[in-house]
Order: sequence, then structure tokens, then C-alpha cells
Amino acid sequence: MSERRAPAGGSMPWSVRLSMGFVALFVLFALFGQWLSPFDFRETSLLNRLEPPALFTGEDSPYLLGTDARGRDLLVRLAVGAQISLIVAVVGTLISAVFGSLLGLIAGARRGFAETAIMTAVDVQASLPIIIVALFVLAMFNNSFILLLIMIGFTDWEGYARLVRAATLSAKEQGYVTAQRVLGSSAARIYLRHVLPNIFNIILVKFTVSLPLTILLETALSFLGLGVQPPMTSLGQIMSEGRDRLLNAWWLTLFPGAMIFLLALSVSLIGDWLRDRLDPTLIEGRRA
Amino acid sequence: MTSVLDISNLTVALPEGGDRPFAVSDLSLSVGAGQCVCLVGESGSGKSVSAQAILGTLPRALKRSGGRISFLGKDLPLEDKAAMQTLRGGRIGMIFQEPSASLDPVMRVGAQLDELLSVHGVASRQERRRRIRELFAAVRLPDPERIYAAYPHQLSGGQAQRIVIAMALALEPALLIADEPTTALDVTTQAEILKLIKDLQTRSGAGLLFITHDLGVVADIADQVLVMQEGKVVEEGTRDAVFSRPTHPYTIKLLKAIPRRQARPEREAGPLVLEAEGIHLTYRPSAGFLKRREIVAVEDVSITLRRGQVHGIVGESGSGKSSLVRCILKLETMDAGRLMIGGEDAGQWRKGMPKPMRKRLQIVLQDPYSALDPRQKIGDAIAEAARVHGASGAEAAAKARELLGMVNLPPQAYERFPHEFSGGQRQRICIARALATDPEILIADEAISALDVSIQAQILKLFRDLQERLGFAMLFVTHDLRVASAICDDITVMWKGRVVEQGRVDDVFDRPRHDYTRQLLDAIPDKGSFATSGLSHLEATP
Amino acid sequence: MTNRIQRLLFVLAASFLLAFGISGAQAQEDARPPFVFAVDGLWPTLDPVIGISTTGGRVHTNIFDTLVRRNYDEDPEGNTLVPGLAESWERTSPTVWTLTLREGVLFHNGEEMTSEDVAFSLSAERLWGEEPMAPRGSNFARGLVRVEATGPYTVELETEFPDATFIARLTTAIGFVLPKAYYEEVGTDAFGQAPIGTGPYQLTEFDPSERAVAVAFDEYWGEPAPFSQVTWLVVPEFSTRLAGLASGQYDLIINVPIDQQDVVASTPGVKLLVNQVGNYPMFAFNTLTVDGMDDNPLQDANLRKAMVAAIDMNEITEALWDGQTFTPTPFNFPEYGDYYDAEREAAIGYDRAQAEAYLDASDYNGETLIWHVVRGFFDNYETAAEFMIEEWRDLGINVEMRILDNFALAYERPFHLLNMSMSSEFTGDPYRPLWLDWGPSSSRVTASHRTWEPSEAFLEAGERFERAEEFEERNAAYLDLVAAWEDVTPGMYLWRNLQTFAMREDLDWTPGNTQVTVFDARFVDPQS
Amino acid sequence: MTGLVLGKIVRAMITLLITVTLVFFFIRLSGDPAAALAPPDAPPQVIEQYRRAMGLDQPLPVQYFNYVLGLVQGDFGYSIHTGRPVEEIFLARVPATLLLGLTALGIALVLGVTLGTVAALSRASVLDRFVMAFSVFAFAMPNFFFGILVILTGALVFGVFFGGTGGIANFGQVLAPAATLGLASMGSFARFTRSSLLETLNKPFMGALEARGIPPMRRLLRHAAPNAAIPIVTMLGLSLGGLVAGAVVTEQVFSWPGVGQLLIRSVQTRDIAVIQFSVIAVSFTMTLANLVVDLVYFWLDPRIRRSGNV
Repeated sequence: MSERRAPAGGSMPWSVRLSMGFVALFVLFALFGQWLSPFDFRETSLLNRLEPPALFTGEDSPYLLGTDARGRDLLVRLAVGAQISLIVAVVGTLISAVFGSLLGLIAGARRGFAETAIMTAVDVQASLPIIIVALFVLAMFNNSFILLLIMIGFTDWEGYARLVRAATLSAKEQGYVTAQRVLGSSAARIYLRHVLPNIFNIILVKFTVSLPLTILLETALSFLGLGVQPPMTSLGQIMSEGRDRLLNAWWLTLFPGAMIFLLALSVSLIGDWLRDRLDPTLIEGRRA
Repeated sequence: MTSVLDISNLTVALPEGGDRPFAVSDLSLSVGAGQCVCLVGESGSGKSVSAQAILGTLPRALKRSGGRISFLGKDLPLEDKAAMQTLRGGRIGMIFQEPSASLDPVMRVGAQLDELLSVHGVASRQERRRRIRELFAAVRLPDPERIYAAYPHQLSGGQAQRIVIAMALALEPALLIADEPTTALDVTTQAEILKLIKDLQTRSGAGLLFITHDLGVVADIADQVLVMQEGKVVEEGTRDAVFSRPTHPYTIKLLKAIPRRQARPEREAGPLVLEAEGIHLTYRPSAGFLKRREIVAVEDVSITLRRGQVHGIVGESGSGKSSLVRCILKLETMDAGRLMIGGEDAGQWRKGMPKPMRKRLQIVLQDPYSALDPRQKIGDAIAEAARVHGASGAEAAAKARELLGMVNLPPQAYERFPHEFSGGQRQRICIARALATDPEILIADEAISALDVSIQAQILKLFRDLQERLGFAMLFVTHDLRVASAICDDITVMWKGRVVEQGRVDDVFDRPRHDYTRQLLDAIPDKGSFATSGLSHLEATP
Repeated sequence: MTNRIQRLLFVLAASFLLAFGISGAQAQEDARPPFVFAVDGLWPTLDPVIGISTTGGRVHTNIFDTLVRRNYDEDPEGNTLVPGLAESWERTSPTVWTLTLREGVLFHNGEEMTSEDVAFSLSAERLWGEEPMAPRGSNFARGLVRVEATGPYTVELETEFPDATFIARLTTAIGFVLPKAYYEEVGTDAFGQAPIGTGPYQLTEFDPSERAVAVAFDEYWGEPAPFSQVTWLVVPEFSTRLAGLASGQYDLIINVPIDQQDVVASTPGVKLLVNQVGNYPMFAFNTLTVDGMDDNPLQDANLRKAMVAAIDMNEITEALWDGQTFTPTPFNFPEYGDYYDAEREAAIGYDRAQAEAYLDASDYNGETLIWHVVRGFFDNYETAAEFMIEEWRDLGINVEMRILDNFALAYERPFHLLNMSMSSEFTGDPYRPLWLDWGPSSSRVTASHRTWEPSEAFLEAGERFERAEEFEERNAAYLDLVAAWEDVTPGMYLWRNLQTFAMREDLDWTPGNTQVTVFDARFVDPQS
Repeated sequence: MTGLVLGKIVRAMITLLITVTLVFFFIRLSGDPAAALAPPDAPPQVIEQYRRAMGLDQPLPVQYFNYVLGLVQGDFGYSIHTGRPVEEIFLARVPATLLLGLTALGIALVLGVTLGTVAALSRASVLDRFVMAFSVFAFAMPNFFFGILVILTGALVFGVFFGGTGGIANFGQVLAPAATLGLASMGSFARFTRSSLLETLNKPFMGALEARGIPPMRRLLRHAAPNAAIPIVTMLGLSLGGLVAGAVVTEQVFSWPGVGQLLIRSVQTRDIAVIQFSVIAVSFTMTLANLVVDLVYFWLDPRIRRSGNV
């Protein structure tokens, strides 16, 4: 029976509740975490370099999570880093999602030349892994935050385009689209008012899959020095700066690492749950 | 007559929280050698679960909670996995509803048959080859070499079902279980397959447990009939007893729901609202690099429709009836022909159809599940149809409410979403939406074929009532001659994209001129009782 | 052209085979152990002049020999000169030096080194002519007007004006002797990829992004090489280098971050080597208005001085380096022997009040100054920069650090501050750091990324310095040069660089106070 | 069928041409390529020399034509630092990366598919949950961090070195970097295999096979596996990009002498000819790999061969 389930309601496993809780906590920390610390995130202190976290040593120190090699408070840096990482991940993923979905919708709706052109662009993008593009671009231009966002934003649009095109094609076979056409609704009305909301779930699930990937991508770019540039910071950058000090300043990698890992994990779990709640056949195993 | 299968008090529990505690409750039946027992019921009645229980292949969520099943006089070793495995496909053969879905899509057909034989102990390769050849002959498959090497998707529905039957019979089973084996097939194919199953069963002397929702089919093949409703047997008896002296109201309801020829009052001919002449449509799908195939979908079809008239278009899958509808709706651009809609020449519109014309022509589609936008309240869906054509928000809402009443849905339905409705209710919503623009022509494209029998009858009645009340012209597309005969004034029979017969319903049914029409009429299940118009003795039963 | 495609296909096919059927390394018959040195990078070419760099210096001296050497064995600052390929040298006229070459020295291809090779190595066509093969040499060869092989083992060098210290320049990269015939046969590029020298090791393999391998040269003129083979392996990650050393895969690793020294020192089987080297990280102020920087606030010397005076560089250096190095008074470097004056103080030292006064005197209006920094090029540089930026912000000067991936990007304007390091190793006196690195022929003045125009006073003092024969006179000119430089303040020196290695505990190798790493018998104890 | 394959090949070639064109215009867009290609402190006359040598004094369309013609004829340019032909530099690195990448892919596929299968077969059990948790963990772990952990643990705890020692001396050495690189893909494969297999197991034909008495193991291996493999092949194609990206990081961490390290090195030294060739070569490889995936897909799924619905 092809009974479709309602998009909301039903019981939620504890793992998903926990994940949602963590994501909420993460967002709160990113927004307000800076106020937990008396320091500015750029404020360096010559005398307090690589202070261990007071939270663990129990020492009387204002550095609850310790300091980095420049004597900057890790807590406030994590908050700012979380903020920037979140912006990079969400904005980057959004650019991909909006741009890719729109093109996918057009390709699915219009077919013909528009489709061929878009799908060729998809092929081109698919043949160029982001890190290669990033290295190429950075060899040519100076790194900037906007450039980084654009690069990250344009990595995964092809995934959305493929997915949305396939979903649009299958939505087109649905009776409600035919009914709308017979009613004389405009193409814009059909695709934006009816098809798009119905494939939105698929985009949403894809979003939850690509968001952690984007976070990890930013981490990898930071490791190569291609990510967010100082004095701005990101979780990936904090972690990357701490990587040589794993043996004597574990907090520099452990805290941002745990945050990245838990965020990626939570979003993945939420995505899995969403996928299970929605029609799984619509999301997986489809091919353009 | 020796008994092949004896079931006593079989009960299968549903998981907790379901709408009823048992999928099957207290089922007892017995199938003798050479005997055909039909299990009849609508979807969800528990008939397929019964078959799974016998085979020991119940889904994990379902548990057999009581009853005994014995096979050839001995209890089925349901707990002994290995023994059951040998029995399945060996002494018990099974035929499924969707023939192509019951074959592995990525394995060649021959290999699947070969595997079956090999698993069941036919060790020699030559022997297996020989047996397969015999089976192909027995199920009357043409071109065995090609089919042996073919993948399931390369077979027609009928061919695939013959393969499935061949598999079921491959090891000369004592019991054959057929679960809706013809539902997915065309009428003529259905007739052939039914005959084939019956013949082979009779010849082999196996017992046949036949599961179906179609009483017509039951009438054709059953010796013994059990009617199931919500997991319980409500009526049991020989074929003749059940058909002529049904006792349970549900059985009567089912029997009454079988569409039958209706005498249609002779009405004065209204003005011409649709005139199609010499329509041609060819699809040209891309077939890889620089290649295009040509598929002629509609060839030289002419049709006329008058106000107040119901014109049926009958044909099997691939006959071009849906393509014709798409041409008329200008969803496809025809290659040749003249199309006049409400006196306007459709040829003047290069692409699509101008909006004011659209409202004059509406459609109700086959699948009520996909025809509604799942994210739109149904009231809004109906109102939207009116709004697209210029009604104000308030007007449209009022219209939607009125229409909901007209299709017998409660006013509260307005605020609900499609998933809250059953298939039949959804089809009512679709009809309401189609009527929201006050169309002159309503096209029903297989509009009732996805529904259960009893629902079919209701929707058919609704169409009839609305049509008489509102007086629109109707193009009724169906593969089912019985349905067509129940509502149409005129009828067009299509075959391979062409019109083979056109005329008044009675003329076509009583005096078919074309072979194909005759074939179709022959294929109607339970044609004996179909010929008489209506079961008069049932009409009297309360 | 199609040839190249064929070759491409062939190499591709071969590489597939290679990927899946790799054979082990070649057997070692030598009794001497092989040696693996994990470095953070290699220079793209091994031509010792084109490749003048920290990373190049780690290889060059093992493959080539200079005509004259510094004696790091006896003097940590290397201020005494000892014979190299030149057995002796003599000033035969005020402007002419005559070298007598060592006889019987063989190049790695078996040919004997002659005066022709020396003359070629120091020639105008290679170093100091119009379009030299190795343009970076011109600055080092400054003043040279004639190079001539006067006999099979004698070479005459003539300078523009009398230069008592010229001979010391033959200890630098231009003093390496290259085989003329081979060089001319293969050309500059190919030579840089497969160089031949007279050194203790003979290069067998070179891929600048992966490794360089050299085997002991059995016919070396000096003491036999202590290792059968030396491999410079590019291992960019410190953790990986440390892991390789700790597990015995590597014998020596470079660049232990300062705050990892304790970790390394406590790793079993590993010892830490820290030494100061004659190299000074610094930054240059862009004092010019070229390329659209018309409003460059740093034209104003007061702003520059304010920035210098605002920083307590000593404290930063002390904190960052844990007392292992120091911040020099401008151009007052210990490796300059007699010129070094421990008492001299900087004209513009740390003085907060003075900094504010300078700032008030300037026209600075809060414009953002951009500091171009190449990522990870100098240990602690970015860290120090962050501290300095904080200090400047306190004072009201806005500096923004931009970390870039390579020098090419760093050299792209606009920038106000540019990171760099300057070496002092050269002639054992302030000639290079002051006059060659800041003088009229320096890249600070001539290159596309130039940052200043020397003042009249600087030019005058420089020429005086260049031509002075006597120490007193030179010293006076040197102090005038420093004063002229400080008067303009076109840059700021941060600290004397530190070089850190970690080494297998049982190995006895000393780096000397030089960035050049040499693995010959002078630096390695054969017992180890 | 041949038409379809031919169509795919043509499309791949168009893809490549577009990439090549993009690279060309990108380099032109970034400013003066001569200045970019010349050594950093080159004087103006040297830059002018480069400009002439590169034909930059000619009109843009002519430059573009010459560039494409050069590529077709196998003239890919020379490294500015070493003067070696770029394809030679690049190809010298291919074996190492190929070894790393294919081993990682092998590990990811074998382990991922096995774990996914185990999870699917023991659906909703503790084992299933554990496998899925592990696969999410593998996916969410930044691979440079994992790599460094592996290296440090190996060396300091077990005295074994997992990093590069120059060249690829033995196959055992590839295991640690390959496992690091393959970890994320392994997680994806496990999750994907699980859902794909579950979907296949729920298909009507699996029930039909059971009803025909085909033994469970045979149903799994001969029927469920090939059907479930079809979407996994798609996944394989999609994961290649991630693998290439991961290889860059992993090579850097393990000091593995492959293409990734070359690229980073070339970016640091701004060796544009090498970068340009690398981008084109990677794009070529990816396009080729995607083509192969498509063909495998055709081969696996007979339905596509006919309908041509790709």
C-alpha cells in the first residue's frame, strides 16, 4: 500500500531527541557562548600560553577550557569558532541546496536543452572534487571568507540538482501534476507551489546528509590552511592549529574535535530518522 | 476425493496497536485433489496472509497463534525450516499477483527456472534443460529460446505470468496457491491465464487454492468459495450456492457491486462538444546517442462527444486510449488530425491550451493516491481549481464546500489532508476538484480501476448521478468492458492505437463486428451471468 | 608532440604496474648505515645559487663544496676561514685575488675539477652578467669584474675596488664549484634537477615534493662520508616526523615547535638539538606609494617608528622562545666578530610614551594596515604577530594579518607590512644584512615587491663601507649605515632564529650555528 | 546499447572540454598568467619573455585554440621551478595515489558492505545499532585528526611507524593511510548497503523466491546481493570525489608521496603549470571513473540497457 505518512508526529527515539538537544545546545553556544568568557577571542596573553583547562585541573583560573599557544581563551574561541563553522556549514550548504535544487527543478520540468545544459554542468562539477578546486582557486587568488563560502557552496549543488531532477521527474508522473496542468495552472505555480513542497522532504534529508559533510570539509580545508583565515577562526581551524600539540595540549584538539564530531553525528542521526520517516525509496537508489 | 490441504481454525495475530487483533481469525478450509477453492475478499481481508501462513512465510510481525494446517494428511512441519523449504516450490506451488515483480529483475528467466529445479534436486543440467523446455510448452510460451535468455522486464505481463506458472508447476506440486494471479493483467490475457491455470491444474490433479477479489473470476473457476471480510470467513459454500443463494450481506454487497450492463434511457442528442478526427500521435523517445525510436501511439482515431453523453473508450494496456486522452487535453501535441473542443479548433493553439478553454475540459485520474497534492488541504485543492479560473477566494471556498457535499463528503473534510482519506474518498475529492471549473467535458481515465470492487460501484454510481444532474459530457476510459457497459451510451474499442469498433453500447456488445471486440467480450469473467442485465433475484433481497 | 602522448601512456602503464608490483629498495652492501633526514620541504631545484634558501641549504653542502669554508668546528659563529676546494688564496694586487685549487678533486661523474670549472662557476654568464643563468647570484657577486683561469689550478678574481673581505664570499653559495662541461651540456633547469658536484655525497634521486637521495661518493677528496646514503624526505606534518623518529624510521627531523620541545625531549630514544642560526625573521614596512597605494600611511616615518616603539620585542621573544634566543639591536649580530657591540642599544627601543608621541606626530587616521604573512614559514611568527597586533591596537593602530600560502601571493600588493627573514651568514661582517639586503641593488629596492628607497645618508654610508679597507673606517661606516637605516626605519627585526632538530639518541651529529646541514665527517662522529 | 555507451562517452568528452575551458579562463581571469607563471621575484623583462613564450600577446581566441590544440597534442607545459614536463611530474605520483586510493576503496567497500549486510540481516538488533553507530562515527571523524592519532599511537605506543618512508616500499605500509582514507567512505557504504539491502529484501520477488523454496543463503547471495549492488554502484561513483579530496589530506598527514602532496606543494610554490595539469588530470580521471561506474551500472542492471533511461 502506498499510504504516505504524515510529515510530523509519531514517537521519536531517544537518540534523535538527544541529537536535537545537542544541536540546540550547539546553536545556543555558538550564539551566546562568547558571554561565558571574560575574554575577547583575539585577546592574546604572553604569560598564559597553553594553560590546561581549569574545569579539569580544578585550578583557580579564568580559563575554563584552557588556552592555546598564543594564550587565547579556548572557551571563547570555541564559541566564535562554532559560530563561524555553523555559518560556513549552513550558508555553504544552503547555497548548494538552493542553487542545486532550483537547477534540478528546471532540468526536471523543462527537459530539452535546459536539461542537457544543466546536466552537463552537473557532470563537470562532479568531475572536480572541492579540494582540488579549492587548491586551484587558492593558487590564483587570495583566500577570503566570501570566496570560501562560495567554494563550499558550489561543491554539492550537483548532488541536489541530480536528486531534485529525479524527484521532479517522478513527481511529474504523479496525478496531481497532470491535474494541475489540465486545470491550466502556470508552470511556475505547478512546480513552485505543488512539486517543490512535495520534494522538499527529499531536499531536507539531503541537507542533513550534506551539512555534516560541509562541516568536515571546512575542517579538512582548515587543515590544509585553505579554510577560514585568522584572525577569524573556526572549529576546524582551532583543531588544525592544535594538531602538533596533541601530546601536551590535548584540549586544543579534543574540544573542537568533539564538537565537530558530535554535531556531525547528531545531524546525521536526525537525517537518518527523517529519512526513515519519509519515503525511503524517494531518497535512495535513484539515479539521474 | 483425497484432501490435499486441511486448515482448521487458523488464526494469525496482528501486532498490537493494529485496527484489529487478528489478520486471520479462525479460518478453516479444505482443498481436495483436483479441486479449486476460491478465497474471495477485498484488500485487507486477510486472504493473502492465509496463503503466507500455509507456506510458512509470514512476515516477522505476524504470528500464527492457533490452528492446524495439514498437507496430504500430515501436519505441515511449519517449525522445520529445512522441510518447509523443500515443500515450498516442490510439493506446494505458488503463483503471485504481480508476475514481473515476483521474478528477480536482474537474472535471466531461464536461469531462475534452472535454479529452481536445481535447488529442488534436479541435478543433471540436461535434465533441467529438458524439463524447462517441457514447461515452456506446457504453459504455451512462444519462442522458448528467446524467453529462456530474456530478463523479466523484456517479457509481457502474460509471458511473465506464464513463467511464474511454469515455476509453480515445475515440480509437479500437489497444491497450487494462486494469489490474485490475474489482477495485474489485461482482460484477454487474464482469460488466457485463468484457462491455463485451470487446465494445468485439472490435468495434474493438484488442489488449487485461488485467492481473488474478483467475483467474476470466481464464478469462472471455483468449485468451492469462501468469502472473507476483515480476517473472518463470512460465507462458505459451493460456487452455485454462493452465487445464487448468498446469505451474508457482505457477499450480497460484493455481488451487487459487479458492474453490469445498465439499460440507459434514450436521451435526445445534445450539441457536439468534442469532435476529433483522424488523430495521430507518435512518440519519439531518445534511444541513446543520435538514435530515436518511433512509437505510434494513436493512429487515425476519430471520436465525437455530445453534451449529456457518456462515451466509453475501451482497450487494453498499450491500446492508445490514454495517449488519445492526452492529445485531447493538449498535453501531447498530435502529429495530425483535427480537434474541435466546444466549437473551437484546437489546432490554432500552438502549445497547450488557453486557460479559458482548460476549464471546459477536466479529468479524473486513475490513482487517487497520487492525484492529490499531499501537502494541500483538500478544500484548498478544490478551491484552487476554481481560483485558477478567476473565482475570488470566498467564491472558490463556497464552491468547494458545495462540491464536497455533492460528492457526499462531510463539510469537515475541507480542512483535512489527503492522507486522512481512503482511496474511494480521495476519488470523490478528485471528482469534486474536476467539477470545480464547471467543465463541459469530464474525462475519467481509468478512474475506478484502482479501487476495491464495492467502492468501484459507489464511485460509478456517483459519476452516473452527477452526470445526470449536471449534464456534462463524459469520456470514460477503461480497460473493463463490464464497467463501460454500466455507464456508457456509446463506446469506442481501441486496439494498438486504432479504433476497431465504435457505436452504441448495446450494438457493440450484442453484435460485435470485429474479432478483437469479440475476444474482449469472451474474456469477460463470468460472462454467463454478465449477459443477463443485472441479478434480478438479488435486487429483491434486502 | 605525439611522442609525448606515447610516453605519457607508457609511463601511465608503467605506473599501474608499479603500483601493484612494487619491489623492495635496493640491497645495501655498504657497512656504513644509511641516514634519513625528515624535512618539512625541499627547494624545487638543487642548483646551489638558484636554490639559495633554508630548505636548499639542507642539501647543497652535501653535494657541492665551496672554494673556502667556515670553520664551525672551532668557532661556533664560524668566523675563521679554512681551505675548501681552494687550497690557498692570496691577494696579488689590491683588487685581485688569486686562488690555488686543490688538485685531484673529482666530480661525481668522474671528471677532474679544474680552474675552468671554477671560472665558469663564478663567471659573468652564470652569476653577474646581463642575463645570468642564476640571477640570484648577482647580489652575492657584487663588485666582481673579472674571473679568469690562469692555469689548470689557478684562478684570478678581480674586484671593482679593493675589497679585503671578498674572499669570505666564496664560503657562500657562489663559492660552490659546478662542472662546466656537464652544466653547459644539460642546461640550467636540468642541472638543477640532476646536479653534479664534488661533495661527499652523490645525488641519485630528486623529486622536490617528495625526497632527495644521495649516496656516499667513494672518490671524495676529503674524509669518506660517514653514511652510505642520505635521504632528505619531505614530511610536512610535525607529528608524522616525530612518529617516524620515535619508531626508528628517521634518524633526524627538523623543526620541533618550541612548545613541543619537552615532549620530544622526553620521548625515549630521541634527543633534542636546539641552536641559534644566523637568520633573523623580520618584517619590512612598505614605505612606497607604488601600485595604487597612494594613500599609504606608512610613508610617514613617525608611524613606522611609533609601531616599532610600541612593541616590547624582548618580552615577546623571551616568552615565545623561553629564553633560547633574543631580539637583536638592529644589525648588531654576534656573528660579526669585532663589529658586534653587546652594549649598543637601538635608537628606537620599546617606549610606550615615545610611541604615542610618534603616533601623534604622524598623520595616521586609523587606516587598516595589511600585514602579509606566509603560512608557517617561520616558527612562532604568526604568534608574535598576533601579540604585536594586540599591542598596536591598544595604541590605536589597526593592523590586519593576512596569512598567505606562498611568497608569490604575499608579494601581491596592496600590503603595508611584509614578512621575511634575513640571513647574516655571508662574509662575517655586516656587509650582507645591511648593504646587500637593503642597499640599492637589493630586492627591497628593485623587486616588484620593493618596499623602500634608500636615503642619501644610507647610500653614502654604504658606499663608504663597501670601499673601506680598514676596520676602523668600516666600523664607522657601519654605524652610520645603521643610524641611517634606523632614521628611516624601513623594517623591524624580531629575533635571531632558532633551529631545532630532534635526532636518534645514539647519533652524534652537530648542526653548527648554521642553517646548512652537512653530513660529512666534520659534523658526524663516525662512532655513532 | 552501443548507442548509449557512445552517448556517455561523448558526454564525458564534452565534460572534459568544459573543464579544460574553465581552467583556461580561470587562469586568465586571475590576472596576468605570465606573472603567475614566472618566478616570484622575476624582473619585468623575464615576465615579458614568459608572455611571448606563452603566446599571451595573441588574441584570446587564438590563445584558447592553441591551448586546446596543445593539450590534444600532448603539450601540457613545463614546471616553472624544475623545468620538467608536468605530465612526467604528475605521473610519477600516480602509482602512490592509485595504490592508496584503490586500497582505501577496497577496504571501504569490503568492510562497509560486510558491515552493512550484517546490520541489515540483524535489523533492529544490538548488532545493527552498533554497526550503524560505528559507521556514523567513521563518517563524522575528521580524517586528518584520525590519521595523526593513528600515527602517534603507532609510533609512541607500539613502536610501529605508519607514515611514509619515501616511495612505496611495501604493501603493508599502505594499510594505515588507506584505512584512514577509507574510513569515511566505509561508514557511508555500510549505511548505504544496509538501506539498499533492506529495500531489496522487502521486494516482492524476494518473498516469491522464499515461496519457491530457494535457500536463504542463495537468496541473499544470488538474488538480493546483485539487486542491492545497483544503488551501491551509484554510491561508489558519488564517493570517488570524496576519496580524492580525502587523499589530499591523508597524503599530507602520512607524508604519502602521491598526487595530493604534489598539488599542495605546487600551490605553495605557485607552480601553475603543474596545478593546471593536475586539475585537468583529476577531472579526466573522475570523468573516466564516472563513465566506468555508468557502464558497470548498465552491466548490472539489464533494465537500463533497454530503456536507456539514464
